[in-house]
Amino acid sequence: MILRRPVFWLILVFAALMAFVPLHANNVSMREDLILVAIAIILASNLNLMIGYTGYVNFGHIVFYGLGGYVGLYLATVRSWNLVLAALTAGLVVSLFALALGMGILRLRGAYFALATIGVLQAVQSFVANFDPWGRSTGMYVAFDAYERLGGARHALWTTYFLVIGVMALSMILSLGIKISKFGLGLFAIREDEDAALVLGVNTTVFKAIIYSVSAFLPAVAGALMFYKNGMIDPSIAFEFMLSLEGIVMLMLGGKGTVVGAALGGGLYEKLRSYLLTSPKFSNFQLVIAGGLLLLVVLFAPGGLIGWLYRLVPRARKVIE
Amino acid sequence: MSGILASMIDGLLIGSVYGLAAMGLSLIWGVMDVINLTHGAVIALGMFGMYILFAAFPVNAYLLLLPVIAAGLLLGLLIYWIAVHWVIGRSQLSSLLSTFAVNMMIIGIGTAIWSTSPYNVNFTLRGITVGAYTFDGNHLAAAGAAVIIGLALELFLYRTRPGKAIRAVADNREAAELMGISSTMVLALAFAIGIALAASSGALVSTLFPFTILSGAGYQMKSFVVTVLAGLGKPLGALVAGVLLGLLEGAVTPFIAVSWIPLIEFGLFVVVLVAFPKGIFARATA
Amino acid sequence: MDAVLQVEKLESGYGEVQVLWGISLEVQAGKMTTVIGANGAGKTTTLRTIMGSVPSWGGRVLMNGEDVTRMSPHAKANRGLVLVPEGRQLFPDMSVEENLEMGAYSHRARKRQKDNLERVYDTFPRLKERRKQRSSTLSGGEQQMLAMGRGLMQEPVVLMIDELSLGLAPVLAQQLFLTLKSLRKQGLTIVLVEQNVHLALALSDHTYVLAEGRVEIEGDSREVANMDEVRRAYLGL
Amino acid sequence: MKRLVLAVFVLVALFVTTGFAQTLTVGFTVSNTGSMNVDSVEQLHGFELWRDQVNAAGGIKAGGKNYKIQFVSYDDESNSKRVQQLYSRLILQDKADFLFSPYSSPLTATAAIVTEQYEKVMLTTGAAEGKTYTLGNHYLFQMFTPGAEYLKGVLDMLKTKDPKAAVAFVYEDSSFSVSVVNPAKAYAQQLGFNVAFSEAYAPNTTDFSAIIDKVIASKSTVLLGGGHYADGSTLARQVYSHKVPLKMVTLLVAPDSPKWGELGDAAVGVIVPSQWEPQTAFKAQYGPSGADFAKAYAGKYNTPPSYESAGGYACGLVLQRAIEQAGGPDTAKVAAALNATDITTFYGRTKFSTAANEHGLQVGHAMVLAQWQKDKSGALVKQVVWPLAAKSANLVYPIH
Repeated sequence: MILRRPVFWLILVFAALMAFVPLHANNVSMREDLILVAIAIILASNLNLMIGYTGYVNFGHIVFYGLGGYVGLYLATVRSWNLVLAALTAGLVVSLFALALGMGILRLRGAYFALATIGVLQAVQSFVANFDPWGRSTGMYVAFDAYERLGGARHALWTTYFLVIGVMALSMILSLGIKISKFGLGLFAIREDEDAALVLGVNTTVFKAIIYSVSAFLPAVAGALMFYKNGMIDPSIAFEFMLSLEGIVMLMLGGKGTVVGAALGGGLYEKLRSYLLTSPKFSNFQLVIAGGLLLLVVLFAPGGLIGWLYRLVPRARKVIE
Repeated sequence: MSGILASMIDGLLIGSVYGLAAMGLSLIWGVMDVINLTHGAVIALGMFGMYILFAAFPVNAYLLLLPVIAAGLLLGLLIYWIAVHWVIGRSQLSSLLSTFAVNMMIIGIGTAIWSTSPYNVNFTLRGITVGAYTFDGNHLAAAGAAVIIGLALELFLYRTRPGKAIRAVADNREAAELMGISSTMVLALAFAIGIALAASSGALVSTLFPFTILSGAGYQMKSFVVTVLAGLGKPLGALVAGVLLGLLEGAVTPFIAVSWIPLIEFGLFVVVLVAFPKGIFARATA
Repeated sequence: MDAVLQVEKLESGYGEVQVLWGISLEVQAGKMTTVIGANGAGKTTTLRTIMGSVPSWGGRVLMNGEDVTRMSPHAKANRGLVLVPEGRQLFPDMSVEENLEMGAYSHRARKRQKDNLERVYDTFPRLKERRKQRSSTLSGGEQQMLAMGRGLMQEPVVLMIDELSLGLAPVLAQQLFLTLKSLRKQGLTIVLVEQNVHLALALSDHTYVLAEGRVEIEGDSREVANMDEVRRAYLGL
Repeated sequence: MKRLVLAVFVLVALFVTTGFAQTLTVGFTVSNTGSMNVDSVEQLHGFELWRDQVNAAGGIKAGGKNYKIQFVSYDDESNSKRVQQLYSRLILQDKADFLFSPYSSPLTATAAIVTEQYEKVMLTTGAAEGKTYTLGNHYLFQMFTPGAEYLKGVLDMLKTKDPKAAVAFVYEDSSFSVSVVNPAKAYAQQLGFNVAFSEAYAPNTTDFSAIIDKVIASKSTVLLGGGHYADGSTLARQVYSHKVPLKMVTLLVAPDSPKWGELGDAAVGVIVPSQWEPQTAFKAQYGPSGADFAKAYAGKYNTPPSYESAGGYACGLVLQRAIEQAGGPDTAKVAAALNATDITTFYGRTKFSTAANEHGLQVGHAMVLAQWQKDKSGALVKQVVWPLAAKSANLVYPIH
């Protein structure tokens, strides 16, 4: 089924390019740029499962990324687990957490759900900042011997990079798979009219909780990898509310509800931010420019870049979706 | 005087400022169904507004609230016409994002002007000493000002024509139009007042604590908590809920480390949301 | 005869669905005009499009000969075009008296606010008893009284009432119709959309019958009441 | 024709400049925004003064060549998220020869993971926490005295004045402050003090009322703690406005900043453990004297230097000397020269540990204690009060 979609192959080619271009050029600077792009795509794609597919705005999506980082780093450094195993376990633990949490807060709708997710983010951050095994607000550091197990820091960071690219590809394929599945149809029904979906026999509570939990898995895995690479984690960078909001911005920019739009928005936004930040002319005004751009998109192109493209070239929809 | 009593009084004083900040958010949310994410940035602008005014006119800082409120009204109209008017009636996500975009722009411009270093308004009123505890004069004055502004808003909403028009639009926008009320003008007015309230709370905070252009974010979070506790569109309820939140903080801090406060506060917030989606103080409406 | 309100070939709808397909009406000063028709015929949409709550896709609305088609609802309300909407549309968090005050919001209505308030309280003594109560705590009949009272507070040039009797006990409905009759006698121009076709035809001067977004039959109410197809389709005779 | 002339001119100009002086690039990130902003920019000013003085003197002379210094820097937003991206960029795209650290320990630890891979020397200033140097780095060199030492002098001093003092620790829950306070608490108990109260507060706290009420209830007479500028200055203000009956207040970092004087009466009597003060007259074996540095700094920035500024300048100075000793910018040789460094500059003694488990840790430098006092004219000045050998005024105890 999914193999017949051109976009599936597009995703694979894209991921392969992301992986091999910096490796071939042996360019770590490019790699460091691209890993942030990949993280942005992961966050935006998985956020899209909630906002784009189900219509539920999640302001606290970053909580999964941060918790994944903590669980993963704890297992990989304090418990000396294998990195891949640690990251997968982190994903699983965080997904279960999300499932339990979702059963509670997904009784709320609309803005109330959005607010609850902010509350969850703040509460979790505060809990971690007081949690001794995870180093309270000073967080955890990765000693160099943790990298030694992966053949030294240089090798370990390349490995981490490829893993992150893999997670990125999986995120997009997951988005695609859900979109073309029956489960996805149920989600769209919830987005369009939840009461009607209920009447039609969609068990909305279960659907919502499952997708909430699914949308937690890959960001948590990515968090584990990313903070391992980063060498340290503390509550303020793990649970950055701003990054959570930026995820929504990326999604809107690209076009919510679409697989490619989410990825495009994530990638472009990150590229733009890092360009503005390092450009001597704009570094003071990076927020103003990013904000202005977002405003223009919201006011004049509510469908995002992809929506704009589809209006321009209606045939593109067939190829891309 | 016992420590817990002192702590509760301190909590009550700061709680009224939380309440004032939340009133602005609650008004805008309740009347226009817009979750105003410029809230925190505007609070920060209120802080810097007070800073600039006080540097130019070193009089009693609390007198300067009036120009801050006036400037807040103008700013509110500006933001309304730039970012809010066009998304009224669209999905909630649209207004969330458009106000967030303005938030980014304000923070960006603010950072370019003032960097993110802390500023102070050097104005001190004499405190009141009871036993070993001294209650800061500025805290007392700020709490008083917050309550006065809160009551003034309540009077405005319940006793004046434009105030009633705001309530009518909040209650039923289409019916208000049928009464000859221009809902656009009323929405712009309500937004301006909400922004002015946020700015005035920022101005009050600036007399209490040092601040940076990023300081508004924390008060925005508290405003969310308070607004939800109070129920939407209940400005006076928000003031009361703010005071209660402050009292709660004051009552628990003697017994636990302050670093646990956010966990309790936001945990409570989520539980209340799930249990009472319309707010604890919301009256049942038919 | 001068028409206060003229509607010419009005078209409108919701989203992509067209509901009105060229409705033309004339409302004469001091008369009561009724609009009847089956469910979904476009009666409510007609009133809402006249008012501007639903944007018109084509056609014109003239008030005393002036084109007001593109005006917003509040601008029309300020000229005395008053709609008592379907489902009452009160301000639930406001008291009865505040609801009435909101009726007198426009400049032209405010001048006579005091007199009008007395008149409304005279007409509906129940409202006076409950004037401090929140409107959401009123019974259905009381709410309809309040909605009408609020409309009267607006100093209407044309009073348009959508589904006066919907959901009311027959006794109550009768009472409201009597009120309407006396208002008509005092010279008020009234447009009534009504499901209770018997009463509507009995009370009114002129009748329009809508079907599928078009005017099917138009005429003097007594004549319309005697038409066979109307008797069969709407009066169940 | 014109173009040709221009091209020739440019070529000649290039040839001339490269022939007489080469350029070394030093890269770093600065917290232009975010919570570390004040401290980080003061450190940057130290860097810049050093660069300007070196270049004005014709560059660093090593191995018969002259090396001018140029900086490349980015804003790290006080956040470690982009630090690795930016340091990779500094190393690979901007071809930085040497690196200075960002401000603060967490950012430095994150940056070090990149710089170590490329075997780039990175000198650190505002990264006092000792833990960073135990992670296994080889090219990281710390200019500041490690955190564990910060409050020991205060406790020694207090022991001579008031051995019965009840001590309260109120400190920022950040890696730096925790790394300072935990050893200090143990040391206080070892000296026989009553530790009456201890609580950490979240970074970016602005309302200290609750903690202050608890300090009052604990009947503490001495307060030690703080963190960085924003929270420290706020804490001091509120301690003052709540009239907490304290005999001594010692805060980390914040009171060292020249901005501290803006606090007015709330500033009086507050003590800060300092890496360096203008009054401490070390006999410089290398570089300017303390007085010359302070004068040049005040001339450029219209404000006296803080120890962050001094640390920044000293950072450059130590690097400069290592390059000179190494006879050029070769990283391995410079690193070896740094390993062998044991020098006293205006900033005091600098010596790096070469032990494998704490390579690069600062082991030579000692701290002083400075107290804000009113001079005869009533103006606020910072005086060195400890160690007694270096004092410029007597300790005022109790404050009020």
